[in-house]
Amino acid sequence: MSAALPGGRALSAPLMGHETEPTLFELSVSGRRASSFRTSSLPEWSAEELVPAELLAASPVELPEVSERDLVAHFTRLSHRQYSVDLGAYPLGSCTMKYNPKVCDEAAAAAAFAHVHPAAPPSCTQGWLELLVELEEQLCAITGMSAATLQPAAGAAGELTGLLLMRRYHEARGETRTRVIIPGSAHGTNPASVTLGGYQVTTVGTNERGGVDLDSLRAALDDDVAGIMLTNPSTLGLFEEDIVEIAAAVHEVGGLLYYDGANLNAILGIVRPGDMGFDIVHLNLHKTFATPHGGGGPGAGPVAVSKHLVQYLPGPRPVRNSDGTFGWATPEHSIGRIHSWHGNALVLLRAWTYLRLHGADGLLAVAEIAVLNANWIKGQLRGTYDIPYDRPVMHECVVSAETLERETGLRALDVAKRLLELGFHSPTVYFPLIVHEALMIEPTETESPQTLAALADALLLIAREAQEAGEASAAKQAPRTTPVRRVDEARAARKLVATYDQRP
Amino acid sequence: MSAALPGGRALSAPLMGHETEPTLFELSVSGRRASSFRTSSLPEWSAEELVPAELLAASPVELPEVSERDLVAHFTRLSHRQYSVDLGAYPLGSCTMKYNPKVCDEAAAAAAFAHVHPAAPPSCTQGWLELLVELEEQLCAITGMSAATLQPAAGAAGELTGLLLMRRYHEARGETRTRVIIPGSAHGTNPASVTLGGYQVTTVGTNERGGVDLDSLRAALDDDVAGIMLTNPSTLGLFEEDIVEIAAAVHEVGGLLYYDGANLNAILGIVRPGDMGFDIVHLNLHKTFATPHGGGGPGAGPVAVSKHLVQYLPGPRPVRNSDGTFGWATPEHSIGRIHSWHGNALVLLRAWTYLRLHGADGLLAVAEIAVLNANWIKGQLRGTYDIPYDRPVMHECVVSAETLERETGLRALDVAKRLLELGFHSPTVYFPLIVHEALMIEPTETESPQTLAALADALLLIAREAQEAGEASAAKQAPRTTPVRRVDEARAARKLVATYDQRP
Amino acid sequence: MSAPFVPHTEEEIGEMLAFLGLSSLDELFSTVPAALRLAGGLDLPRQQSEADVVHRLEVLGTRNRPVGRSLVCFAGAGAYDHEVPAVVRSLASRSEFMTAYTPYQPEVSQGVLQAIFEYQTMVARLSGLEIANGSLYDGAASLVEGVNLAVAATGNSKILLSGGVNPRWRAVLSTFSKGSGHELISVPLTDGITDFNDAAATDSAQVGAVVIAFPNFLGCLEDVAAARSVADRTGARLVVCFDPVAAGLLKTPGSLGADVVVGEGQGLGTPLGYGGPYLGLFACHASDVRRLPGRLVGETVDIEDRRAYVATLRAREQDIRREKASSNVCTNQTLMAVTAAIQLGWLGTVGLREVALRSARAARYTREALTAIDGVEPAAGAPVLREFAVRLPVPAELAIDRLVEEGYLAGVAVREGYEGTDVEGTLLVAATERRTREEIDGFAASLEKVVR
Amino acid sequence: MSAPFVPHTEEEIGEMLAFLGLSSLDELFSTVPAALRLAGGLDLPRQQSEADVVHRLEVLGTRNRPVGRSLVCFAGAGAYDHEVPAVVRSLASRSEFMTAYTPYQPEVSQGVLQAIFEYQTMVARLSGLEIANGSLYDGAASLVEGVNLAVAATGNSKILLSGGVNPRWRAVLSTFSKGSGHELISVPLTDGITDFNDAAATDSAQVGAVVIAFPNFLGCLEDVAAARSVADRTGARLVVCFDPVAAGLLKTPGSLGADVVVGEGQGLGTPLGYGGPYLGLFACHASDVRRLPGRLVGETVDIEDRRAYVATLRAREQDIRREKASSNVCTNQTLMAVTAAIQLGWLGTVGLREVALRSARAARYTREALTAIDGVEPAAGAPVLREFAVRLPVPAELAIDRLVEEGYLAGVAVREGYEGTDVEGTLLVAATERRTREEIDGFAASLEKVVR
Ligand SMILES: Cc1ncc(COP(=O)(O)O)c(C=O)c1O
Ligand SMILES: Cc1ncc(COP(=O)(O)O)c(C=O)c1O
Repeated sequence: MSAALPGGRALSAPLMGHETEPTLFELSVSGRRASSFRTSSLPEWSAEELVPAELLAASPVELPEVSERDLVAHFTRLSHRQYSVDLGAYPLGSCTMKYNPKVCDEAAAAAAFAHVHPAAPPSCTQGWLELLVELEEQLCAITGMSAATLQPAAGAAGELTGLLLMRRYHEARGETRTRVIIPGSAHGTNPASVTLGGYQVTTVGTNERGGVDLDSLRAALDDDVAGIMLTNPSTLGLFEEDIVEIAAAVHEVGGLLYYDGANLNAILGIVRPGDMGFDIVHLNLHKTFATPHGGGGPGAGPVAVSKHLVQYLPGPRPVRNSDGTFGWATPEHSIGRIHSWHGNALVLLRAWTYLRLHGADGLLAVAEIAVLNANWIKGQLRGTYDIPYDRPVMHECVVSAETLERETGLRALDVAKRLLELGFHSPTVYFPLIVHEALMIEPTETESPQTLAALADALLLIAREAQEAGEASAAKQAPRTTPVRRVDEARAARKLVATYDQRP
Repeated sequence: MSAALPGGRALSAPLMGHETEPTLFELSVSGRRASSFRTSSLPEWSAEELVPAELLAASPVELPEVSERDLVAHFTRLSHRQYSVDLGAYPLGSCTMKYNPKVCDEAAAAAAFAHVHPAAPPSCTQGWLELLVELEEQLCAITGMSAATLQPAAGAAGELTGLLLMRRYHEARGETRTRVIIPGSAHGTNPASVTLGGYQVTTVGTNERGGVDLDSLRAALDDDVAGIMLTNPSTLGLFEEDIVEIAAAVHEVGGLLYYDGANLNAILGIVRPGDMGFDIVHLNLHKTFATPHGGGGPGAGPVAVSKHLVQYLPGPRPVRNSDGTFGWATPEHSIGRIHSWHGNALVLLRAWTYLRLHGADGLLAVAEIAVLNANWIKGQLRGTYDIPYDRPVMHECVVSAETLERETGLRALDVAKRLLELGFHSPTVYFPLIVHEALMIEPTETESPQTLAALADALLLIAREAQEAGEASAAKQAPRTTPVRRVDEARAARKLVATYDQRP
Repeated sequence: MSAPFVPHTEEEIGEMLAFLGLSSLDELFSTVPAALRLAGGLDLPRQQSEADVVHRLEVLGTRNRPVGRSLVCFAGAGAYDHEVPAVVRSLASRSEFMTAYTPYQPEVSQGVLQAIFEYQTMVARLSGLEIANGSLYDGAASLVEGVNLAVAATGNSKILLSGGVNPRWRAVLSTFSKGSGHELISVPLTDGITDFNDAAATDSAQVGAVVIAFPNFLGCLEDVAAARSVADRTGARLVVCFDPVAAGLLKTPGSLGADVVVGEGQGLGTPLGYGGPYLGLFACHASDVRRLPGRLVGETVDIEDRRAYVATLRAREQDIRREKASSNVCTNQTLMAVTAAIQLGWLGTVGLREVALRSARAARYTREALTAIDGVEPAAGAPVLREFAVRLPVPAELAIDRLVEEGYLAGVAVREGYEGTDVEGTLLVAATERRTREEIDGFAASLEKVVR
Repeated sequence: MSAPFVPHTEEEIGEMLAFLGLSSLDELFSTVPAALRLAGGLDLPRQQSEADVVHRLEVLGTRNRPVGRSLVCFAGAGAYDHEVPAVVRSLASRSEFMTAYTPYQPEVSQGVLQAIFEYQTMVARLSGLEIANGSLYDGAASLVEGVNLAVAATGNSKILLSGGVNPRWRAVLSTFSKGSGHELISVPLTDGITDFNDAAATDSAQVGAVVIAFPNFLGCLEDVAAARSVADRTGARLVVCFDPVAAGLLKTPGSLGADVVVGEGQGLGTPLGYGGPYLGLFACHASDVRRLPGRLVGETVDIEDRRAYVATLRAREQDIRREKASSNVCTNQTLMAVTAAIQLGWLGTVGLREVALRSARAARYTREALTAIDGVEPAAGAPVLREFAVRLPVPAELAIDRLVEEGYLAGVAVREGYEGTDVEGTLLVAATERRTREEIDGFAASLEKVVR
């Protein structure tokens, strides 16, 4: 009983110091417990009476044994070692880290929704079903599509769903196509989904204005092309100016257009994917509609489709019955189920809440201000950072530290680390891949002009420091105020320790 | 629109740096808002139509104007600048900073309790009334008393209530007594309450074993004495060994014994104030029964009394009617109301929950382990710190840095500040007043042996550092890792700035 | 030994006892006289699991009728159904605020200290005075402390107490005056407004405080200037019980002449909670700061000259001043003060005004709807704001009970300690910004049924 | 322009536009072809206040029947009513965990990274394999990824899929196999247990995965060793769908021979939530780690040699490997993984065992009580754990509807995609540690009424 494993000491919380927080396993003391259960007078059959001897564990799986008090201290301290939107700006490009309204948390916690069993009969879930049907209708109104599935649990799941819809569409027409086109700037989930959808990726180039290279596209198009996946605005934050031509060209060869909705925030109420000519659209509710990202999920990636694809949607789908009640129905030619149940329902509820809070006017303002913010910050950085495709951006802007790197040694990574010290999460770095030393900045509409100005000032300061001090600049040492400093990523991969039990 | 007032930058959160967090006033931008209200089609009478001109404010009171996002960032960052039980050990003597079970938070947030109007008729509040009656019964069982009022909002309010009960008791017997006895080690609320109760304080001395000096007490006792206020165990953490003699002596002159229940944690299930001879007892539910301290409140300070005082209790009181329903009744000779409503009801509900979770067996264990922890840590510190009255303690121990101060210059305050760096909240310092350089350590039963060992090690380390380095020791510079370092308290009092508007 | 939140294993207990040279936990209590030891243990049930306790709470909860969609709230009398958004609950329940105590160590308490500093600033602005403290228990406690301050400052202990002050607060003041020895002199209302004419007879030299409420218990807007002149004449402090929400529309009590402003802050983000914990607001002139009860946070700097906050003028408080302290308060209602700061930050300048305005509109509409019913009369003619009294042709308690069945919490029967107005069948009705036209129309229709 | 969470004032917008040389917000969208611009705005209602939206949610909520005191839950089928204590909700909802994203910047993400590391350790232990990932969407998604891993590792794309695997998961696997081209070969159950006899005919050289569930969908305990030997014979990977709660009593799938373990983690602290968000568990051998789908956190050090955590082996993932990635998952279910780590910390070694044991007792008692009813028969004879199937003399859907009226969610009708057993009137019933004797007795009594 030495002081080796202090349970109640806050030395690892940044408030009091920067020591390592022990793992829960190190806080464990055999014989402690926090759990308790309902009292019941059921017969107390033994494990041996309930489980055949050959299947019964000889000894139980070892889990941490801690008091509720130590459990709380541990995870509260861990939370103090975690940056989040609620602490400050999080301009992580492509991720739309906007503020998540607190009312959505309460909505998702209400027993009337949170404690409904997914297999309960519709008589027990009319509220849920009505909400889901409404959400689907709203998503269709926003995207300009005819119907949607709410099952996909995230954007990538939506993509794969979309590709399977594409496949089914072509199959139904008796066609077997093998290729899907994506631009070089696409998010990694797009090509990965294409492969899982059973297609091959054909990459098309980017023109000097940052758009899809039409010649390259036309050269790639033939009747072996199942479709194209695009995000518009693109991952460069640019609106695809030639979208009408692209749509016409793809449709001409019988292909479908898939819209990666990760960047939908920029165009809410401005233009709808359906009107641009897209046939399939996924939405990232955790981005556009402010369902919190949860440290990496859960999200929700509903897929909306145009009329001719509705019959293929995954099922069962929540539907409004003719008598005004709500129920489930599976489309006749459904590709089948893609989630264990009905999708990430409590995430869907958050999005429903967000949409109600905003309405048509609120969503338009979201897009307008998101775009205003991105253009403003780009304008502030012009002249200091490179701007690869310098034309008006949508909700995010991609700048580059290429020149700075060449002249001062300052890399995008250094900028990111120094920004942490200056009180901000860093932008996305080294994405999209087609831009060197890329910094992808997405301020979102919920950050104030004052925050933007401070962020711009910080980015300009970092550049100035590098110009003045080169390799000796603060960024090269950064971050110095965080719970840990630069982390050895190479070692993590080389000597893999992925569980506490693998520690040397 | 400069970068003067960043809203979304987390530089003030200890995770990212130690800059000052701006006040909400500094984050304010005229014209911003977070609030919204229910839609209603009521006539939109103007302010002028509703309020006489001479009473209508010419301009509205200025409040911060911020977005919900900035409101969240501000208070989340403030929370990261605040130590708490949930982050680590908080051995603040006399305050019983034990772990507060999370289930109590949920209980107190449930709409079925939290949204009940205090003037709703009993037909709407049977659940509440039953709970309050049960709580009263349990508090009586624990203290050995006959009935209790739940109205007092904190310990001090309970004290004053008790003194008014004392007054009413003597008045009813046609007596006018003027003095109340308290020991020198008493908490400051005791003498202050005595004055507000219309009595004069007579202080009695402490004997060499840390108890009330019986001779001094006997000398002070006469029929002008209304009663005595004691906490047992005392603020020295010592059980008052002569309590039977004290009770007899006070009762002999017709006085009453008041029990300050701040230290009740030590004796749960071991001995009851009623059995020791006390007539009036207050409890600090925020201490003993783990209702969280809220940064300084709310608390709850119910007062339990012996049979002959029940008729004087404040009213109305929740009661069990003869038909099994519950209602309100005011004792015939009640001293009257002492709270706007029924007391801090949601705090009472937390205590009720805590008591149910513990039961008789759990409460006994609480006392046993609280006392074990205090004695253990005292044992560890013996030989390094002075121990003014070195005999077995109850739930807390008072040690002193007197010798260390003399030999090395290390003051209790330095110990406290260095302890912050080492990851702990500090003990209570300079109290009780009768011990020089006092450090009052109350580990509580919810801290593990490992935490205690780490705490003891830290205290020993601090002493060792002082012995080795004297004025150059780390403690003199401490704290260095906290959001601010030693704070200029003298200046705060000298140049009072108690509001943002008073800033120079 | 077993308790749900005690971490110690039997083995650890054994080791710790061994270190102390003891062989059982019982021996820890050797200093407790054997004769006093509780023989059979506490007469309480045994410990229960969290799940069991939650189950029981749910059952008890079904026996309450909270206000909400199925019991629309028109009750007030010091506790109001104002909008509290999720963001306020979310921030105020952060465990750093919940599980800290009084900020004795400022270096690790800047979060609570700064929040209180912001709260103090807001309360000072709302009251129109320079200084506000860090909270007291509730409105009644603030009133008691306000009167104590006035008496201490003037040396006079007679209190002219308006009949328009919340009767529960007056009752509390009366209870505590048994200890302090203050003499309370009731000043009656005439048509809802304090009538100081008779009070003129009081020996003015001995008056320490004049106390009125603005708006008063009946929702009426008092003539603060008249009270101020009584205070001026007698050399007393003017103590005004105010409502922080009404402050969204009204001139501040300070600007109208109050020396001390006290009030109930429940409406600023704290749930009805069956009456507590609430929030005692307290403000005074800077010249009275040394008599201020309770905690006060001040701005200062740390040794590196960074802005810092600290509990200041501690010498006023009981822990230092002991029997000479003007107040005994120690634990106060800090969490509610933090909550109020968050709620006021959420409201902002415009939002607070809107709450006051929308409440006043709802109240006026309700009053017109109710008094349009045959037999229902206004109980006072003075201008009212969020709350008003009506006289019913049936006992108020009866109407309340009947209306509960209809889904309305109709108001509060005016009875306890209320003087100066005929209280037979008087019902005090409040309407906040949360009340919609449909709800009010439904309420009026139901009341009509009940009085018919 | 007005949106509830946009902070910009009109004036600020004006200044920002001026900086950009623009005169209206509309001009920001000059790059959008005019012909595409949405003319009349979105066809949605206007924005509503928080209070209005909450009101509407409350109304919708009344149209749901959540499980609890008034609808006692005996439904399972992959979603279970297990105890979740307040402490788990409290910690998992801390906004630092909620409002962060994938930990791309490890220096400010140690909280989430360490929590995932602890989660990975726990899942690895429960599964009996060396490596677990940081979560996938749900049990079905994990199954799909497990099969993909097996196919990639073996180069064979035939899948022997037990009929005892959750029919919803099989359906999902079937949907995705349209893209991957895997051939699913159903292996039927005999008396509740997978019968591999006919599968022997399958061309063993092409089998990439043998998939069984342990316990299976009917609650039966499969013979994992038998499946292992089929896998050995065919050179396939053995993929076992496991239940992390049952793992409190059973031998780990890894110790029984599984190569890949997948499962649904909902029972570990996540509410029923109408089916999501849930938690896909995934574990494999260290030798397969380069094919592991999703995020993986590893321990390392920082430049000051302090222990640190980081997302590692990133080169597997879609953002780097793109079309060659074995999985497309990006956003996963991290918050549920953190929740599971907290819940498992709350349970501890003894607690998890107790949940499994108490559930098994409750299930056995329920099974005995139900099958004591005339006409109600067990649907399979194999040993069962927390869940079991019974055959009713009436259609299961009918019984479910009737029992809802009695206050019981009776179970799940076995129909969709369920093969190998006569499903007419088959009801799948689950009982967790939260079910009491009284509840079970009441349920049985009600069912007796219904089938009579
Ligand atoms: C452009 C783009 N497409 C697709 C995705 C994938 O979405 P998800 O992470 O929800 O699977 C992302 C997410 O980062 C993205 O930014
Ligand atoms: C010994 C003692 N008595 C009385 C009190 C006063 O209790 P409260 O702060 O609840 O008013 C305290 C609180 O610190 C105390 O420690």
